[in-house]
Order: sequence, then structure tokens, then C-alpha cells
Amino acid sequence: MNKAFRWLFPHPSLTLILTVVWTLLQNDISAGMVVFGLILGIIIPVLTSAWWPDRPRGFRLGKMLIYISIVMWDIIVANMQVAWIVLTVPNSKLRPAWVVVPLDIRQPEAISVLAGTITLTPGTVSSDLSNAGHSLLVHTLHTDDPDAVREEIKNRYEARLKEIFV
Amino acid sequence: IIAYARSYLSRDDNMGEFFKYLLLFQGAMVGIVMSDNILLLLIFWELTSLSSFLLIGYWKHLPEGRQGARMALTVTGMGGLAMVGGMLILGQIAGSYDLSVILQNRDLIQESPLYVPALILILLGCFTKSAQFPFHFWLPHAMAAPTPVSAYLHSATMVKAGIFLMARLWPVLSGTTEWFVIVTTAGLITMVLGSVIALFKHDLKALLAFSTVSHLGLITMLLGTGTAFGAMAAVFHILNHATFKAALFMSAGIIDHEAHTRDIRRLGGLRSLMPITFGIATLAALSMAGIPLLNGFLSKEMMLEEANHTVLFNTPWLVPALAVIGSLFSAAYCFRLISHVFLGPVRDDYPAKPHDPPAGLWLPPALLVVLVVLIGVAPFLAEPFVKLVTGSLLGTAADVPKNYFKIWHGLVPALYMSVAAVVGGALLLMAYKPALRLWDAAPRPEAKVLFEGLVEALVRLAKSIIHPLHNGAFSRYGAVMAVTVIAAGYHAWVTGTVGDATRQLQMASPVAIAGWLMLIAATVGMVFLHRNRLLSLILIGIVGLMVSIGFVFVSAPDLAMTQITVEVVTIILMLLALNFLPNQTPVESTVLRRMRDVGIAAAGGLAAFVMAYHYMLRDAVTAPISEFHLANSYKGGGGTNVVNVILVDFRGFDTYGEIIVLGIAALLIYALTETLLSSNVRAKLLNRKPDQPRAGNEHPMMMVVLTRVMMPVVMMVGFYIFLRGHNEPGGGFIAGLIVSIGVVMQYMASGFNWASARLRYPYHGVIGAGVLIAGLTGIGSWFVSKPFLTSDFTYVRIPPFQEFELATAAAFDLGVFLAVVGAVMLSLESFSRLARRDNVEENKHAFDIDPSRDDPPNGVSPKTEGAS
Amino acid sequence: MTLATLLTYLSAILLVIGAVFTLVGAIGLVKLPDGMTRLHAPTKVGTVGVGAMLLASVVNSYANGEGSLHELLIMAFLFVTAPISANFMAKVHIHRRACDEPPAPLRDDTWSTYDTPKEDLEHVDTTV
Amino acid sequence: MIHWIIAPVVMPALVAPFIVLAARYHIGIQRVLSLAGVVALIAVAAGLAWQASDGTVTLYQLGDWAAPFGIVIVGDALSTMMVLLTSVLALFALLYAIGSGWDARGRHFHALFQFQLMGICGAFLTGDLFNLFVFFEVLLIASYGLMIHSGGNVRLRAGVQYVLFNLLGSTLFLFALGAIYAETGTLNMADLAQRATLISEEATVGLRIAAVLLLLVFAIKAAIVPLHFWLPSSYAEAPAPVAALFAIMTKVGAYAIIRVYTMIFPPDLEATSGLFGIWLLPAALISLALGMVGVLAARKLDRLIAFSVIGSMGMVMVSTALFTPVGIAAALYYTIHSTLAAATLFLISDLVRTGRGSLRLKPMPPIAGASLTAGMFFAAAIAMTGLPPLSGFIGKLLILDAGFSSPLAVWVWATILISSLISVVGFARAGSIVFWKARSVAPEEGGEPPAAPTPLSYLAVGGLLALLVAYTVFAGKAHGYMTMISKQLFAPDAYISTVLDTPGKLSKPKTEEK
Amino acid sequence: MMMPDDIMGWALVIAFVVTALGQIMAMVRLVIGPSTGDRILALDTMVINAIALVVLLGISQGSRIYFEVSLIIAMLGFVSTVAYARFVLRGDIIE
Amino acid sequence: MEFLIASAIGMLTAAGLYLVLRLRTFPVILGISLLTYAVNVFLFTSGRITIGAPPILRDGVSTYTDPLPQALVLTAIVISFGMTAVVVMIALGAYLGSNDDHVDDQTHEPDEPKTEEPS
Ligand code: NA
Ligand code: NA
Repeated sequence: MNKAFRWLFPHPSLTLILTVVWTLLQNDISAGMVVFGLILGIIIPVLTSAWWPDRPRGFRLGKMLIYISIVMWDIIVANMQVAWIVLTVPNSKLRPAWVVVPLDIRQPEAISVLAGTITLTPGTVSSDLSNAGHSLLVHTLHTDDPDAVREEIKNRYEARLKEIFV
Repeated sequence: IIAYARSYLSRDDNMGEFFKYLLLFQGAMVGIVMSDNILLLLIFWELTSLSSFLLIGYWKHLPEGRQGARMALTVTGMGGLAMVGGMLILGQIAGSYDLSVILQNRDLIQESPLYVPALILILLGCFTKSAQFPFHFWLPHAMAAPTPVSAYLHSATMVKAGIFLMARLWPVLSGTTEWFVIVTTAGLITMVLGSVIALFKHDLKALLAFSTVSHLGLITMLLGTGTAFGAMAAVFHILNHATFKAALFMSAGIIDHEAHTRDIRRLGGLRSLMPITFGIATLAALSMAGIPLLNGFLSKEMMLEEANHTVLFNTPWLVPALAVIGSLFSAAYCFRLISHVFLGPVRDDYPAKPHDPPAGLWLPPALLVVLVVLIGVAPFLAEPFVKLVTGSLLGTAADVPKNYFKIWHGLVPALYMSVAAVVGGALLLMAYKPALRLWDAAPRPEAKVLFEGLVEALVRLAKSIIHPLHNGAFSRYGAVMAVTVIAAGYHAWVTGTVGDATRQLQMASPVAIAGWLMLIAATVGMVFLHRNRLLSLILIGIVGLMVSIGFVFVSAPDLAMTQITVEVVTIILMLLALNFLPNQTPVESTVLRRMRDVGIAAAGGLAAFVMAYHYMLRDAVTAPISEFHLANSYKGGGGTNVVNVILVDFRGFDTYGEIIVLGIAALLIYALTETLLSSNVRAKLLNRKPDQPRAGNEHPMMMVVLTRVMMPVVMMVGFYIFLRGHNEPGGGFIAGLIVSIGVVMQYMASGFNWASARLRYPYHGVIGAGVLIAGLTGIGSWFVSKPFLTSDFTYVRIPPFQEFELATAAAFDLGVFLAVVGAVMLSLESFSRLARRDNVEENKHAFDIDPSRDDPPNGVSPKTEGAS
Repeated sequence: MTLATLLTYLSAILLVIGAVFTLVGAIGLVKLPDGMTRLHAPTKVGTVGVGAMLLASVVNSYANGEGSLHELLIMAFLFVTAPISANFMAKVHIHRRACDEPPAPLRDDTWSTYDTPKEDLEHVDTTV
Repeated sequence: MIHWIIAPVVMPALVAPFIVLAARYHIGIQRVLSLAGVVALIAVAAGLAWQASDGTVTLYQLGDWAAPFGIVIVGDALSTMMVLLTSVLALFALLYAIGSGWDARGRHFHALFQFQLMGICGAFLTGDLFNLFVFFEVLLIASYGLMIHSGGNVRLRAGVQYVLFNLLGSTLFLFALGAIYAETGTLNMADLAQRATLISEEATVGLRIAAVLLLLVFAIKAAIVPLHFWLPSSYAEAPAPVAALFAIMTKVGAYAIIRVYTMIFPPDLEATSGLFGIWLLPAALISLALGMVGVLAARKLDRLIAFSVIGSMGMVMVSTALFTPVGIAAALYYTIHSTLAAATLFLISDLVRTGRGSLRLKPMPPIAGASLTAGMFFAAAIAMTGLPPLSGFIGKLLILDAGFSSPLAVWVWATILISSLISVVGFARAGSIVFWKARSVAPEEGGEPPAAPTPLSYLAVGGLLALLVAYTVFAGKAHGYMTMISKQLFAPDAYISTVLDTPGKLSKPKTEEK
Repeated sequence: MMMPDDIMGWALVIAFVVTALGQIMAMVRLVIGPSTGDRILALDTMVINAIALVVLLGISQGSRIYFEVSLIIAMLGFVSTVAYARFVLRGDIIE
Repeated sequence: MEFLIASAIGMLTAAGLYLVLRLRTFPVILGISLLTYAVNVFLFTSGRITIGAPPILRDGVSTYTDPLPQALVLTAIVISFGMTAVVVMIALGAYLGSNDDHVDDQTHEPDEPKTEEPS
């Protein structure tokens, strides 16, 4: 039973995503569409599962949603800041800096999400990963205190991700 | 002759080949004589040149053989072509290619303005074939051929073909001043020249050949006079010459065969050694010299007689004088032949011990000599035959002269002249040594050398024209083509009439202008920055993007999608290729050249602009056929996306061809890759060093993680686009590209090896299946007795889904989809297979850096040593 | 003041917001001093700008009665791909030495981009 | 519903993918399938030609859509004859490819070969200009594949130029098609023929541009000077059997010119009068001269033959450019002849290459199987240079005869006669160097004697020669047929009405509507 | 009631003009470079703005036909950006 | 509008031609791509320009742009894509073999022995 399930849903979350995508594509939420989307959501992962051999470990959807909303908010706020910087701060006064973020999270998905978050929250771009994946290189557009940036990243995002990807 | 040849040829020669050619030649000759249609006659005419080429060249290993053959072919070939021209003109005048008809139309032809060109062309043909001055040079060089050939060819037949044709056309062509002047002059000169040269030739065959030339001149001259008597004399001499000359050639052959030399200076005194040959040769030679009681005498008398009445360039003495000189020299070389070869003391330094040959060799010439004597003694025997031939020759043009053939005409001037000739000949021979010295001292052109020089010069000229022109300079080819097209287009434009515009200009929105600006900027950028290849790729990306947006703007969403997807795949291909190519394009062409190119480019651009602008402001001459498509797309094609319905239904056949093009492209790329990888290129590729140090981290984690979610979504989008293509923008082709790009995304993220090791698609199969499905869908309609690719559709409803359409066009579109996926993937696969290097081990994991995988806490990963 | 009108106003506002952000992104791209800083403006400000416009489209569709959400899909795509693009471009800057040298990583010995394969270093010097 | 007329396109288009799908790794099966396909093609083509021989025009509406809205295949005497010629030529090219083992020297030879056939047949049969473009592309891309088959630097470098040049040609073709559609709003040839007459003489440039661009496109295919530069290297470097098949490709251009400029833009059409009269015939004459001079100049046998192809295309075009019934008839007669002759010569050149190891026109040691090869060479050369007794001579006479009426008659005659003399000299020179001088050169030590060609190779060449002989023997019949065809071409009403007056799905012909 | 449409119209004009302006500025950056990274960035920006343009077009025409176009541009623009970057980083973009 | 499009076609053609006349395969191929763009747009304009009327049948809509040229251009795009891929591959093969990406084949005399094809 469990094996059958695993075979049928190699990546349940992916199936979910695909179903949603399908309904969005079709742009109508009728039963037929959802069912059809579900079918596709099952078939496609099975077809491509060979390219996703190692199944991700546990993953808390609820916390993820909270996280996403937080990030959304940050994005909106921070965008305005950056817009302000871009428009007002002259290049001479601009203080870009590298920030090195040591990573406690280990899971590729987690690290990727973190990096993505960092990049999407303006003012910071996650630029590179150390060659064993234990620290993240972040570039900040304009800051006087890199350590503060690092701390914010670790506390505001990484901590949460640690709880999401257990 | 054939009998003679068998016993003559030595064993090691390839008899079969030889006789093949010889019979071919004979057939041709017979053909010339027989054919009544001049086209047929032309065929046989050319055939003689051809077969003689093969015959003469029969002894391939002798360079003289080859050159002689080629010279003969060239000269007579040229004549032949002139002949073709002349004959066709004749036919055009007469309105028929029937010789009998043509012969009826003497006046019509001679009054036509085309008479002179026709005459000249035909005479050109005859003169070259019969080795008349100034084309007398090729014949003697055809001497390398084995004796029977030259005997047959040169004494008897081929060269007489020209004479024959002159004779055949005599009724229509002769009688005009042009004919008289050209033919008689050429004949006379040839006769004299030939005999003079013959006298001083040491090679037996050369001597005989030139004597033939001279006799042909004689005959030509007779024909040239244009009188019936002249014609009869000509016919008679043809007969006589055939007999004694053939006999002489064979004797020469015998001597060559026995004494292993043909050089007169090394011969002499053969009288006692080979008496039979001596007898034969002497009689024949005397006949040729015009000694009474032999047939040569009779026709020569007639010739001199005729010459007496012939006035050329209003100088009565000219023709007779030349005639006498001619026959004088001819007598001289005949005597020389007898005395220097047979008389005199027996020598002991012959290359071989000469003695009379077996009867198989001497009998044929002997028979001929019998004829010589017979006719010489009793001319009346030949008379009926000759008069018959003459009659058929003259046709309606003139009556056969009454004169009887007899030995004694009384003391006519002709007799004095021939006596003078014979005596003079004898005297000249006595003074041979000083004369020879004189001759050797006299400068004269060597025909063979001239000819070879001429041909080589021709070849050099040809090379100097052809090779610089076709030296593989594509940039020039392109320029020429562009200029040609522009010029032709310009010509079409200026010779036509420009109608008024029938459409209103539309306002351009600021956005359109902005897009235009960017397109122009990117395009100009391409020109100025094209040396940086990566940059030019980025720029062409912009061009593609702008064109796509433009398509959206002018209501072509399908095009926009196709353009953008194709764009991406193309750029991926180009990047894959650029990986092997230099990244920079050096400056090579001169400023002048670039100016030239700018000029051409500007002209071409202007032309394109004018065309586009012209058409856009005018409506088509009547309603375009697409109105039908719009009207019937839904009714007949079952789709609301008219573009897609056109693609899969109205013009599905185009699409069928289109996917086949794609399939072929992929097969080609695959095949070439295979070829390259099985050639020496492979080694080069394997230990290729990247032209710059590469960054670390081949397969970045973030990319891979994203792809795992992204790729399935892309697949789904592709499926979605495919499904709705028939009614909304989209369709099999775009879907195919999207899906392949999804897979490429996977390849880019985790690497080719890893991805294809996990999931290998048989791309060949996919292509084949695609094309087959498309084709079979088309064939399917046969079973309902409809033409290929006839579509049908219906609407079905399976709960819980709402009603959806099932169309055969969808199956066709599926074929398209598969073909596209297969083609794109096979091509990309082939490209990236080239990049496999042996020093890279296949990556075990989807991405290189994964702390959750290899994690000695704050340890050092295996990769780290040796890093910068 | 019907709901439709409200939504129309809303989408108009969203459009303008989007426009502003797009413009800022572009300005940043032109104005900012070096490669890494330039990276900040468009990859995200621009993204948000387009995001706003997409939202506007959604809102507008509801204003016009036929509701459609599929623009959200495009947004999703943009938001997940933007970081990857940015990351790659940053790597390009780092690899091409088009930015000042970043400090060494804390736990590991070098950044992955600097982790050039050995065989490449044998024949060429790394300064490009 | 009779589907035979579509078979020449569909059959190869099914055989090829099947080979790719099923027999990818088995050369043996590929050969069988490919041969079977070609033989079947010959049978079908023969049937179609016979059917069309009495002047019937067969129409096939793809997708059941009536012209001009859908694409139609039209089989008339001309198109079916060309298809037959193609299939027959293909058989011998294929036999040679198999006999000489060329097909095994790279991947996908047979698939590409079949696709090439599909493209050529389609080009001959289609009645739609854009569809013609598509088939041009099919036959071109297949020809790229065949041309570079088995690789090698020289071949690839020549291939690059060949492809690039033709890409320019395709681009030009699209420009022409755009112009055509913009001006007339249709793509169907028959419909075009009707709409072209609607053009008022106040606004002719649109049509004129379109017509001339189209002509140039076809002129590129027909390798008319100065658009011929793509030909020498690509034909010379292509594998012999491929080059032999290519002999038909130039004829596609000639065919298209004959078709389009007798039916759509006939000589008496006001709008396009005086469009190319002044330059087409001279260009053709120059092609003829240049080709034959090239024969004299060539340093390698294969290039020599390639140039002779240009020359023979010049002959065809000279006769075509007269645009008189007699001229077209002569052109058609010569087309078939020159196709066979060129193909034969290319195959023979490969016999020489096989036996001699090189095609350089330098004296070299005697070649394996010399006498037979030599005999074949001289026969083929006789045909190509237009010496009797073979068909070339007859063709030459016909063209001279046709040219008599032209205002440029003197030039036509002079060029044809002189250039054929030059070609005679050139071929004689080459032949005597390759086959005769060989006797005077001693084989160098060590180098093992090259292998003699296989019997099958000789069979292929012999077959072609036999065809040439037959074509000569039945010259009268053949020319009669050509005359019939050219009559049909100059009276295209039957064609046009068949195409346009046949109802299709959801449509009645205009004539009935009104 | 005319007002909202006018406002919408104005908003659209502003959006169009500004996005077009954005495109041109990106083009400027692409031409002046200086580094390849900048140019790739410029291209990426232009792609995103292109999506904006298409969306705006859809709004202004009240048509949904252009959705797929923008969707595809969004999906694939990313691929080409990555491809360019990978080429600079590794030379071989599929390894 | 028409002027913009026509001039764009002209510009693309000119740039394309200029690049086609360059000496290395890479720019030549890019030039051909530009020409392809030019001709595709030209072919498209043969249906004239209509803004905001995509040929997707809708109830109550009567004006559509001419769909046929769109279909033709689509075919043309696909075909020229295949062609581009092929020419890139062949050019690459030629370069790998001879280490020379000149489009002109003048590095050797066409008839010299070294061009002999071992086959
Ligand atoms: Na490179
Ligand atoms: Na093209």
C-alpha cells in the first residue's frame, strides 16, 4: 500500500503544485479541470521522477505558507527601500558590501529557498555558495553594518526554514 | 583491308578493340555515303571523326599516337561542328533536311542571304576532313596509327568524305564565284604544297600521306571549277587514286613490317630482296606519277586539260602553271620513292633482314595494282562506272560530258604539260640533294608543335578564366548573387509602372516606436559588435525578442510564441557551437572591401524596404484566399485558431514537409556527429583544453532544486499549449519546443551525462514515430476514400470533464509535436556529445555541493584540495 | 461607485505602481556604479514592477466581469526564476573578477565559483 | 478516390522514417527497404506517366480542400515525366551507392536518400508555390545530408558553402513568395495564372518584382551564371552516387522556370513583358560557354564533370529562354539527356577514383578495370559533349534548330557550336590523360594496387548508358512526346480549369458560384 | 460613467511609456556593458519588461489571448539567461 | 506603422547582408539569421498590418488579420530553424577538421593533391 502510494506520488507536494498550476492555466476551477489536473499531476511526476531520485524529507506546509507571507511583506517593504536608495543615494555615497552567512541548514531545498528569499528581498543578492555548502555569500547594495544583515538573515529566515524542512 | 590487318597486327595488341573501332568507322563511312537525310549524314560524319580518333589513338602508349588522335579529333571535330551549322542553315533555307529536296532547290539556296555563311561553314567542314589547305597539317600526324588504319583512313576513305560531300552538294553549291574562288584556290594550293612537302619527307608513310593531301587538293580543285568535265575528272581521279594509293600504303606497311623501318634514308636496294613488293610499289608509284598506260595518267591528263580552261583572278596562266608545278613535284616524289627505296645497292644495316612477306600480305595490294594497270590500258572499262557516278553527282545541274576515255587524245596542251611535269620531276630528283639542303634551310612552321601550343594556350587561358573565378571565395559569390538580385529587381522596377497607394498609413504608437528603436539599435549593434561573438549572440537574442513582441503587437500570438521558443533553442545551439569556435572574429578584410560590402548591404536593405513599403500600402489585386480560411476554419476545420487550422488542415501538407525538414536536420546533425566522432577529430575533441579556466561548481544546487519543480511544470504547460492549440494560440510545434526546452533545462542543471543516464529517450524513435504518425494520420483518410490529410472532428463528453473536441488534426499535431521534440533533442544531444571530454568523470549526483549528503561537520569536502 | 469601478481604480493604481518600480529598476540598471550593485535593481525591483502589472491585469479582469487568475502563474515563474538568474549573474561577476574580491567563506576554504578545475589552471593563468 | 498521384511523395516519406525507426542499425535491411521503395516508385511513376501521356491532368486536393484554398498535387505530362526520370535515376544511383559501399560510409544514407526523393517528387508534382518552397527545402536539406555524407574536411568545407548559398536562395524564395501573396492574394499556381491577368497596366511593378525574384530563385537552382557558384565544389565533393542524384536537382530549377513562365507569367502576359527577355538568354549562353571552358580548365575529373553540368544546364536554359513551343520541346529533350549523361559521368568518375585512387588529371599508373571504365567514359563523354551517335547530338541539333528563329540566332549558334568544340577538346584531353597516358607511367613501388570496382557498380553505370542509348534510339518518339508536352504547356487552360473548377470541401468553384 | 476608463487609459499610457523607456535604458546598458555580466543582466531585464509589455497589451485590448505568450517568455527567458551565464562560467552549457 | 516595419525589414536585410559577406562562418550564419528575420517579417506583412485583431475566431468579432501569412511565416521559421541548426553543425564540423573557420575555401587550391578525398 505504502509502496504503491510512494510510486504513485513520488513527490506529493509536486502533484499538488501541478494540479494548482493546471487549474490556473485553464483559468477555471471546475471539477473536470481539477480532476484532469490531478491526473496530470500524477502522471508527470511519475514520468520525471528519475530526475528527482532523492525524495525530500519532511516538509511543513503550514509554516511554509506563513513564511511565504512574511517574505511577501518583506519584499514589498524592502522594494520601496531599494527604490529609494536607487533614486536618492548618489553612487559616491553608496556602500555595497559582501556578507558571508554561515549556514546551519543542510538540506538543498532549504538552502535554495533561503538563497531565493535573500535575493528576492531587495538590497541583498545571494551570490555564491562555499565549495562545501556551509556558507552563503551575500552581496548587499547599501549597508553600514554587514553583521546586522547577517543576523537578520539568520534569525528572520534561516531559523524559520529550519523548522519547515526538518 | 581487314584481311590485311589481321596478319599485320602483332599478337600483343588488343585485336578486339581495334576491330571494334575499325568496323564502327566503316559503318560510319557507309552511312555518310548512303544517308539521304542530312541530319543522319551529320551523325555519320561526326562519327567518322570520333572513330578515327579512337583508331588513331589505338596505340595509346605512343605520345604521337595520343597527340595525333587529339589533333585529328579537334580539327575534324571543329570542321564537323561547322558542317552541322552549315547543313542546318541549308536545311532551314530549303525547309527540309531531306538531301533530295535540298538538291532540288539550287536557285532558292544560292539566292538566299544565308548561302555564303552556309557555304563557308560546309567548306570548312569538308576542308578540315579532307585535309585541304590550311587544314592539311593534321593528316600526317595521324601517322602513329598502325599501317592498315592509316592506309584505309587516309588513302581511301575518311579524307575522301570531305571530297564526297563537296561532290554530293556540288549541284546546289557549285557554280557561284564564291564556290569557284574558295574551292579552286584551296585545291590548288593544297595540291602544290602537299607534293612539295611530300618530296622532302623521309618517312615513307609521311611521304604517302602528303601525296594524298596533294591529290585531294587536285580533286578539290577539279570540283571547284564547277564544270561538268571537271566533276567527271574528279570522280575518275578519286577512283584511280584509291587504287594506287591503297596499294602503296600497303607496300609501305610491308616494308615497315619487314625492314622495321620506314625511313627512306635507311632503305634502298630492296629490289632484289623483296621483288614482289618492288613490282607492286613501282607500278603504283608510276601510276601516281602519271606515266601513260597506268590509270593515274588518264585522270591527270583530264585534270591538266581542265586546268587549261580555268581562269582564276583573271590571270589565264596561273592555274595551268600551278597544276604543272604540282604534278612535277608529284612525279618527283614518285620517282624518289622508287629509286631511294628499291633501287641502288643492297645495304647491310637494315634493322631487320627484309624479304617478301607471305601471300596474305602482298596479295591484296597486288590485286589493286592489277586494277591500276587494267584501267590504265583499257580506260573504257571504267568509263561507264565513272559516267554513272558523275551523272548521279551532277544530278539536274548539268549533263554528263560526252568525252570518251582514251589514252591518246592527240597533241593537246595537256600532253605537253604532263610531259613537262614528268621530265621536270625526273630532273628535280637528280638535283635532290641540293634541293633537300635548300628545303631544310628554309624555315617552315611545324604544325604539330603549333597545334599543341595552341591547345595548351587555350587550356591556360581557360584556367586563368575559371580558377580565379571559382576559387571558393564565398564572400564574393554572395556579393555577386546579391548584386545580381538587386540589379534584376531594379530593372523590373524601372520597367514597370507604380500604382497609387490604396491603403491608409496607420499611426505608430510610442511603444511601437520604442520597440523599433530597440530593434534598430540591436541590429546596428550586431554589425558593429559582431567581432565579439558572445555579445553578438546576446544582441540577436534582443532582435528575436523584439520581433516576437512585434508579432504580438500586430496580432500574431502564435508567431510570437514560435519565434521566442525557436529563439531560445537556437541560442542554446549557437552557444553549444561557440564553445568550440573562437570567441572573437579577427579583423581581416580591408576598409575598401568593407566599404564595398556596406554599399551592397545598403542597396539590398533599401530594396527590401521599398518592396515592403510598396506592398503594405496596396491591397491585393483581388480578395486573398485567406477569407475562405477565416470563413471555414470552424465549420470545416473544427478550430477557432485559424492559423493553427491552416497549419494542420488547410495547408497541413506544408506542415508535413516542415516537420520532415526538422527530422532530416536532426538526422543530419546526428550523422555528422557520428562521422566526426569516428574520425581523427575525436582525439582532438577528447583532450581539448577549454580556452579559459572554468568556474567551479558545474551543477549548482539552486538551479537543480528549482528545475525539479520547474521542469514538470514546463511539461504541463507544454501539454496545455498542445491541447488548446487548435482553438487558442499554441499547437504541437510550440508545445514540442517548450517540452524540449524543459528537458534541456534539466540537462543544463544536472549535466548531460547525469540526466540522460537517468532517463534516455530514443530520440530517433521519437522523430520516426512523429513523422510516421503525421503520415499515417494523413493516410487514414484514404480509408474513408478522402484525400491525404483530410481532417474530421467530433465533440465528446466524458463526465466529469466538460465536452471536448476530438479531431484527426490533433493526431497530426501530435506527430508534429513528437517530431519537434525528437528533432530538437537529438540535435542538442549530438552537439553536447561533441563536448564530452575523457578527463571528466560522470557526476554521481544531480548537483555537486550538498552538505546534507557529504557532511563531515565543518569538515573539508573531497573537492577542496588544489582549489585557488 | 460600483465594485467594478473600484477594481478599475485599483488596477489603474497597480499599473502605475508597477510602472514606477519598472522605471526604478531600469534607472538602477543604468545608474548604479558596478556590476554587483547593478544586479540589485532590475532583478527584483523590476520583478516586482511586472508583478504589480500582472496583479493589475488580474484585478482588471475581475473589473470587466470575467475573472482570471492565471497571471499569478506568470508571477510565480518570475519570482522563482529571478533568484536563480541573479545567482548566475553574480557568479559571472565573481568568475570574471568583475567585482571586488569577496571575503573567504567561514567554514569552507573557498567559494564554489573560485573552485576552478585543476586541469584548467595548468595551462592558463586565471586572470581573464 | 485514386491516391496514386500522391504516392511518389508519401511513399518515400513513410519508408524513410520507418528506416530510421526500425532499421537504424542494419544496413542490409536499409538497403532492401530503400531499393524496394525506389522500385515501387518507378512502377508508380511509370503508371502516372502513362496515365498523363494522353494529356489528362490529374488533380489531387490535399485535405479535400479545393484549390486555391488548399494545396493541390497536379499530375500532367511534364510533372509525371520528371517524376519518372527522378525515380529511374534514383534506382541507378542507389544501385551504385550499394555496389560501391558508399551508403555504409556514414549514417542514415538511405533515410536521407528517400527524403531527397520525396522532396524532388513533391517539387515536380505540387501545384502550389509555397508548397514548392517547402519541397525545395526538403530536397535541399536532404541534399545537405547526402552531400556531406561520410565527412572529410574538404567535403565539409564545400558543404558549408553549399548550405550557406542555398540558405540565401531560400531567403530569396520567401521574399518572392511574400511579394506574390501581397500582390495577388493567392499561392496556387493556376489561380495565380488567372489573377496575374487582372493586374492593370498602371500598376505592374508589384507583379514584376515578384516574377523576377521567383525567376532568380529558380535560376539559382538551375545554376545559371552568375548564380552558379554553388555548384562546382559541391557536386565535385559530393559522393558520386549523390552527385549522380543531384543531376536531377538542377533540373528542378529548369522545370520550375518552364512551368511558371509558361503558365503564370507567359511570354504574352502584358504585366510582365520585357522582364527578363534581355538578360536570360545571354546569361544562359554565358553559362553554356563558361561551363564548357570549365571542362577544359578543370584539374580534376569530378570538377570537370561538374562544369559540364553547368554547361548542359546552359544548353537547357538557352532553349528554354526562347519560350517557344519548339524551344521548350528541345529543352525538355535535352533535360532528360543531360540528366542521364551527367549522372553516368559522375558514377564513372567514382569508378576511376576507385581504380586509380585519385581524380587528378595527371598521368598516373594504369587503373584497375581500365578498359571497361575507359569505354564507358568515352561513351558518356560522347553523350555529354553532344557527339553522335548519342542523344546529346540530337539534342544539340534540336536546340540549334529551335534557336534559328531567335533574334540572337547567330550568338546562339556560335556559342553552342564553339562551346561544344571546347568541351570535345576538354573531354578528349581528360580521357587521353586518364586512360591513355596511364600506359606510359610505371606503377610506383610499394603502393598496393587499388581495388577494382564491384560488378554492381558497373551494372549501375551500364544501366544508365543503356538508357542513354535507348533514349537515342527512340529519339523520334521522345521528341514527339516533348512536343506534345510543350503544346500542353503553352495551352494551360486544361490544367487551370482542372485545378480551379473541381469542387472541394465546403467550396464550389467560382465559375459555378457566379 | 466615463471616469474609470479614462483613468485606466492614462494608467496604461504611463505604464506603456515607462516600460518602453525601461527597455531603452536596458538597451543602453547592454550596449555600453562593460562586462558580459552586465549585458546578460540587461537582456534579462529586457525580457522581463517584454513580459510587462505583453501584459499591458492584453489589458489595453481587454483580451486574454496574449497570456500564453507572456507565460512562455517568463519560462524561457530564464533559460536563455542561464544559458548565457553558464557559457561564461563553464563554456559548455550542457555538461 | 508601415514605415516602421518596412524600415525595420530594410535594416535587418542590410545588416544581414553585411554580415553574410564577412569572412568567418559565425558572423555569416548570424547574418543569415538576420536575413531570416527580415524575410519572415516581410512575409508576414504580405497580409498587411492589422493591430488588435488576432485570427482567433470570437463571437461578434468580424475583423481579423490575415491568418495565412502567419501560417506561412510559422512554417518558414521552423524550416529556417532546422537549416540554421544544420549549417551551424556543418560549419562546426568543418572547423573541427581543419582548425579554420574561414567561410572562404581558399586555404588550398581546389584541385591540389592534398584535397584528395580518401574514400
Ligand atoms: Na569558444
Ligand atoms: Na530560410
